[in-house]
Amino acid sequence: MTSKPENNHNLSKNEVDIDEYQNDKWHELRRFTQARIGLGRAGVSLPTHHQLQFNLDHAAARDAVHIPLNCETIVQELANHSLPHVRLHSRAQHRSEYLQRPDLGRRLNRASVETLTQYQSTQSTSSDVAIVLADGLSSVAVQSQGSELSRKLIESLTNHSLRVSPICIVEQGRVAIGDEIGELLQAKSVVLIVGERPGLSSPDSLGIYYTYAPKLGLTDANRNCISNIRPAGLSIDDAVARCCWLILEANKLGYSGVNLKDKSQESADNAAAINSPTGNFLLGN
Amino acid sequence: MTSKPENNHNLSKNEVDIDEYQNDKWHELRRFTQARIGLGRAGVSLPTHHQLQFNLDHAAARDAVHIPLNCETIVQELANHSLPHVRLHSRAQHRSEYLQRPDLGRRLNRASVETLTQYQSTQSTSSDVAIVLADGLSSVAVQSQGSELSRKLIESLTNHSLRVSPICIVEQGRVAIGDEIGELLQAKSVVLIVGERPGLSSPDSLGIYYTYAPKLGLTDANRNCISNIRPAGLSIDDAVARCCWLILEANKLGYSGVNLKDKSQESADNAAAINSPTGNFLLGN
Amino acid sequence: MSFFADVANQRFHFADLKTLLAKATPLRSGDCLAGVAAASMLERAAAQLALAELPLKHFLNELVIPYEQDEVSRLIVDSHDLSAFSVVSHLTVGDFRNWLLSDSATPEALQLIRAGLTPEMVAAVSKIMRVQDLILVAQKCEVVTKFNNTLGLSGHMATRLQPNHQTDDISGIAASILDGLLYGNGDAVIGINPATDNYAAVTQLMKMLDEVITHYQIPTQSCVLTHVTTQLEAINKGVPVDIVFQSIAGTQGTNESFGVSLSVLDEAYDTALSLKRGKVGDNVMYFETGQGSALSANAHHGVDQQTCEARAYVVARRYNPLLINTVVGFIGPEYLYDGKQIIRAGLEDHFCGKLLGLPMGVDVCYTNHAEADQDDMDMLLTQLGVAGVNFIMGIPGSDDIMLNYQTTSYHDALYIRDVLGKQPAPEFTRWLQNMDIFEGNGRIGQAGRLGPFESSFKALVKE
Amino acid sequence: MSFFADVANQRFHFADLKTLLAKATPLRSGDCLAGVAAASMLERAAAQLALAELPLKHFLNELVIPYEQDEVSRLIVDSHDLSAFSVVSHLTVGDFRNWLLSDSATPEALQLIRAGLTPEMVAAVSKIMRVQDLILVAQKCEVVTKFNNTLGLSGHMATRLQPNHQTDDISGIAASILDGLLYGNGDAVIGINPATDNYAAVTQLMKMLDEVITHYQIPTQSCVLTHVTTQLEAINKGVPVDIVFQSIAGTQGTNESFGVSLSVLDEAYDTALSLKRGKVGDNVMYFETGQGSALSANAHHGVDQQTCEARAYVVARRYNPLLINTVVGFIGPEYLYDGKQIIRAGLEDHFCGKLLGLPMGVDVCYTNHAEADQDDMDMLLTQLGVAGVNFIMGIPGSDDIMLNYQTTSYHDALYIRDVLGKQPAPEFTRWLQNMDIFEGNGRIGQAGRLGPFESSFKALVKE
Ligand code: B12
Ligand code: B12
Repeated sequence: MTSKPENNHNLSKNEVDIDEYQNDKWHELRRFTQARIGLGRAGVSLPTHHQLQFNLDHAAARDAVHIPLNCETIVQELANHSLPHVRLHSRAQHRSEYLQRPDLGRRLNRASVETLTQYQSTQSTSSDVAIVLADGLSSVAVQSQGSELSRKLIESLTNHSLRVSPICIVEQGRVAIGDEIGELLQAKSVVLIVGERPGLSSPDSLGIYYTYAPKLGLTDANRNCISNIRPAGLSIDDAVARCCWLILEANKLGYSGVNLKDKSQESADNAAAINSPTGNFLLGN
Repeated sequence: MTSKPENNHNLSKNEVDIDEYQNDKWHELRRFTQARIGLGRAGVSLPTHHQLQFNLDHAAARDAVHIPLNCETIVQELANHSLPHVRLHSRAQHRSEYLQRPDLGRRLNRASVETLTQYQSTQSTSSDVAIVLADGLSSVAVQSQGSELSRKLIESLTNHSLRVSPICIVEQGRVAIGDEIGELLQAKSVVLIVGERPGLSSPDSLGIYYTYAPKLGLTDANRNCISNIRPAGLSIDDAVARCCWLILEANKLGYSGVNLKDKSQESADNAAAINSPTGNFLLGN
Repeated sequence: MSFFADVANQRFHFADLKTLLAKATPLRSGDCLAGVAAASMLERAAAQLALAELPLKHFLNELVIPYEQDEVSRLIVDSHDLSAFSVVSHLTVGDFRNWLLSDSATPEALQLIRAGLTPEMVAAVSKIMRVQDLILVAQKCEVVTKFNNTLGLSGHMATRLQPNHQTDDISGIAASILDGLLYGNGDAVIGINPATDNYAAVTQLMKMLDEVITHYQIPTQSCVLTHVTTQLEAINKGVPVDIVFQSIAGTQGTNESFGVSLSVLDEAYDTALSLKRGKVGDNVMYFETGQGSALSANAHHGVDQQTCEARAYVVARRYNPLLINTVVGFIGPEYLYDGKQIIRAGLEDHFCGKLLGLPMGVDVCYTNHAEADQDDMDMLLTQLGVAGVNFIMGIPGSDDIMLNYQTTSYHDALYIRDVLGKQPAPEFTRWLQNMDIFEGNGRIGQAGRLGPFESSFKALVKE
Repeated sequence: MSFFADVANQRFHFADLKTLLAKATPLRSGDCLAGVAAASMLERAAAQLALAELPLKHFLNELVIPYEQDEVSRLIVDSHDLSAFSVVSHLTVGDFRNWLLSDSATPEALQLIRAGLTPEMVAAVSKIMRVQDLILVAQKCEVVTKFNNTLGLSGHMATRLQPNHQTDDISGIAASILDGLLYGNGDAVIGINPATDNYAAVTQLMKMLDEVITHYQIPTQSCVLTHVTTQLEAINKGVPVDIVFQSIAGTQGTNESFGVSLSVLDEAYDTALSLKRGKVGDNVMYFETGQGSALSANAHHGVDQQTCEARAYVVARRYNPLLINTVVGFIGPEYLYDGKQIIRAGLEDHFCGKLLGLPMGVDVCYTNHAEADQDDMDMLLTQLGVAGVNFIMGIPGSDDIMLNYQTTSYHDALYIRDVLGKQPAPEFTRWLQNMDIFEGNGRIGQAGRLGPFESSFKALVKE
């Protein structure tokens, strides 16, 4: 789906002629980045095979938005690790409503509210962290990494003696739906794991939105974000480390959001920028 | 709906300032034409009030496409003149299908085919002319002029001793549907009266498409057209005169279409071009 | 021959060339109506990949409509110039696009290959081009034609003054002509669609246009867009006719539904040429085309509408026309659903026509049953201006009161000339300047001036 | 105050100014979502008629969000310049449009009135303008700004080189920067959106950009688009920062949801100014905005999204930014449904910003959940080029692998410069020529040349 032009067997003929059409010498820098660099030019324009590959990737990315979340699989995966869960649904009934009504994706439907209220009424204590898995704009991302990420996060939180609510799996959910869930669960904070909108080269990217003292009506200024979690991006382990750092820090400060700055690299080994293979080769270092 | 900018009371304020914005002196030539001449300029652009009037007219014209034909009224009008009729429907079930599927608008639905077959089986002789009233793209045009035009046409045809089938009122019809109707009625020719697509200044224009020896599969090359029949355009009387001329001529020649040229003005008083009030005033004559 | 492409773990098959072409076409309602469109974005992308790999040579072997069945196919094959083709004959469709965009494809090189291109090759490459490619390459194609003035020079954009009237009223038409000329419109042609097909009325209009042009010595030409056979009859009876018009299409069957054929057009061309009326050149024909006409006439042979359209240009090319334009949004949403489809089609048509060597204009327009509005027209107009369109229509206030559609206005022409620094045809510009309608800088003067028409207007008003 | 218009035998009522503005706006999904859009084309046309009659003076009396409730409203009122307003103070919205289009509205005249215009006036007039009006007037507005080079001169179009990487990998970012520079991109700014908010990672990027710019003496500026407070912290710790970025919006509530306020921005501005790093000027701020953000933050007060957007420009204007751009298709189809809505919005935003005196750029873009594609982007890009946009984005192959959306590519910038004869900023053009990336004629040279980067590239490859 996101195969790169050079992997496309189908373009062999164009490939042969490509030198006529002005290849870029620095094509091999592509080993440093997924970005579409070194594409060459036909005049000043994109050579045909890159353009057509783009069309193909666009078709695939558009499809990705519409693939529904297979909750059963996730439930199964969580069950395999004996992780309790709750299934919830936003007020957006289906994908097309979801896309047109972000307001509905931010609120739980009635049945879900009841489910959570009932659950919470059975609990004597409240939890430190509510974990939410929401499909967002890419169910693919949640499907492929959601359960592993939540499992590892719970492991880590438990090591820090933090109590975690059952994992809430939300269909047709937006970021702000974490506020309502956190509030209903009376959780001290909420970690919402959501499918980021699919990119042309990354249909499978997860984001974490962390909110301390969640309640309906908070804004994004109250959250922190960890983004681009995917095999080619931030690793699950790094994401978990950063998230824990944020949670511990928020617990100390009593707030999350703009004023909580991520200075986790001093403690965790995750600043890719610093550990780049060849550094800034432009300066020859 | 088609009121001209100068009639729009609402624009008085702009009107006051308009001289600043470069009025055209020849504005009064508008008495010769509905065309939007002499609009003036703001720089090189259309002055505001004309632009907004245009938007308004566009909104009205777009609505006009969707107004359904009120067949009952037409039936009543025809009944008042003791004119027999048949009600038919194309294969396009509703307006949105009609707009997307011209092929369906060109064919009768099954019930209509049966109606006509049954009707024809009761007839011993075939007629000279089948008259069809189809909503086409403007039911407004058919609604306002359809019955009068067909009545006068029948009068005139009868004067020429031509036999006429009952008037077929067709919903969601296109021009070519006349071929099927004519064939089923075994008529020698068909006069299809249809609502032309609504213009910005003329939501009410009728066209006549005349076909000799109609049968499924003919093309437009086999028809003749009389267009722009409306109060501000070709009068009903002139249209009837021309149509009769075509019918008589086709009866002589044995064909209609490209090779049947309208030379009716030698016999009828209808060439507006010739009878223009001030002629070509550009030459001072 | 059949084709395939493997994408996203699926193999997509395409039965033959016309299927491949149709599936590779950007989405439009007419192709859906015809049942030939790609079923998904993925299938479309796959078809484009397969099409890009196809050698241009293949188009000489596989016709989309058989030679035996269609005179347009015969024209395409018989008029193909192998030596002109040789420059690009080794390329695939994909590399042809690369070449067109490259600096090797200079305006001169593009002229050299014209006669070697078939409409299907040109349609094919347009299908894998983005809007910006269509603009960039078209901008490099200059096609200059001449009759009473010089059209198509780069830096210039002409307009057809279209003074239609629902009853062909002479005064009404004169009023619209005056309005248009005072707005600097009318260099491409003053062209009336007569409401009627009535012979007397039509010839009256021909005479009227001739008188106006002669009286004011306007460096332009006239046309009355009735059926070509009616124009022929008029010429034969000595009625003054400058250029001869006909609607044409890309298949024999469609042309027949229009009541024409190559032999009718041949006759018209020869007759028009024989008049030798052109003061600066002998391009004597004017054609209109438009995506969808073949499907509407049920004569498309399963070929997508854009390929049919490109084929019409080869019909036109046979007659060295002064003018040709697609009436892109005219036929309706059945064929081009909304502004986006109209815009893309307009740019494709312009590109294909120019590449084939035609003096392309575009009727930038829409109907009231389409999902389009003035904003869409401004978009298309602006892009065509950048692409170097030869001419557009000019109509009072964008409203054709007879044809019932909206096209570009006299004002629109001034807009595009202003923002892109373009001029009307040089002879016409000089005339406008001499008549005090334009300023010396080639821009229109203060509004309201009546120029050469002052006296006849005053006489009229006094009455 | 309430308004009405009588059209087609109906009276349409509009409860107050914000309702009138919302109903007069061309259709877009965000306004439908907010429940403020016109219910029919007729109601929209009626609202436009009523709006056209409204005297500009009225906007000084009726605010769309009360003065007491919103600091942006207070900024609008308190910074309004009555003497600049006097030139147009007698006009209605409709006549203001006429005046803007007229020859009296010279580039100089347009500069003179800027400070007298409120965003609501500007939004109002844009609502009754067609696409061509938005282009024509914007083309007359020149807004020049300077830091390490000169941006916004007419005949020039700059690009933000946006070398984003999903893990902020330094080598990956360097690779994209090299690609962009070799394509003549990056004169507006080299601006990275860091994937992370991590302080160490962000400052690392700041240093890296500074080193590259210094090493190759590139006449441009750098920016790392993290939250403004993080940039402030970095500056205070001595990390090299050229220009300071923040996303802003047109209501206090939305800005709060972004974690900013006028006082935070004031502090950022003063701090950035105090660094005096600009070699040729002291425009030190960079802002992004976009229709829909206020609604998304539930802080739109029933005001339509385009009016909210124009209000954001007055926030920006307070800080004499070097750069500001709308991210027009970035937020998604919830606010701008398809290509058509994105295009219209992009041209509106550009027009409104320019008229208010801002150095407007546009992120010509779309997401994969929107009904849009590269053709739509080419259309918007071409029209913005004609309108004289100050800058666009430049991204490898249009694909932002971190932000997950498609914007203009390095190639796109070359396209628009080619077809419209535009150049990068003059200092940057000279640098490109000196580095042998551009030819003497200001056009990019044969592809493949590595210019000044030859040696570091070779060193890398040898490894
Ligand atoms: C749309 C249109 C076309 C389209 C038709 C394609 C389509 N699928 O719709 C195109 C661009 C192909 C076209 C071509 C021509 N047209 Co035409 N067309 C029109 C228009 C603007 C609207 C028609 C309409 O609303 N029909 C109503 C709908 C409901 O019918 P429909 O079934 O959907 O569409 C059919 C008719 O429109 C028909 N048709 C269209 N034009 C013509 C012309 C003639 C002579 C005939 C018999 C049929 C015909 O073709 C369609 C498919 O069957 C009218 C102007 C008007 N105000 O009506 C001129 C008009 C009918 N056309 C006219 C002419 C002259 C032509 C041409 C002969 C021009 C030429 N010199 O080649 C050609 C060839 C026509 C033919 N024989 O096929 C004239 C007819 C004059 C007359 N009184 O005879 C008109 C009145 C415009 C004008 N004054 O110039 N046309
Ligand atoms: C869309 C988007 C926006 C839009 C959001 C509007 C909207 N209605 O969607 C706009 C343009 C307004 C925006 C603004 C900003 N954004 Co933003 N944004 C994104 C983007 C591209 C996609 C998000 C997504 O897919 N969400 C999933 C869907 C399902 O969620 P949703 O509920 O529909 O949308 C919500 C979230 O997107 C949230 N959101 C968006 N951005 C941010 C940023 C932060 C810090 C937070 C807490 C929340 C948040 O706002 C939406 C409404 O609640 C991501 C990049 C990515 N790859 O994910 C960056 C991203 C999340 N944003 C980022 C940043 C830095 C910002 C800004 C702080 C920039 C600035 N300096 O001002 C601002 C302010 C954000 C705020 N506090 O509100 C960073 C976060 C970095 C980090 N790790 O902290 C990201 C990762 C991009 C980047 N690397 O630069 N953004």
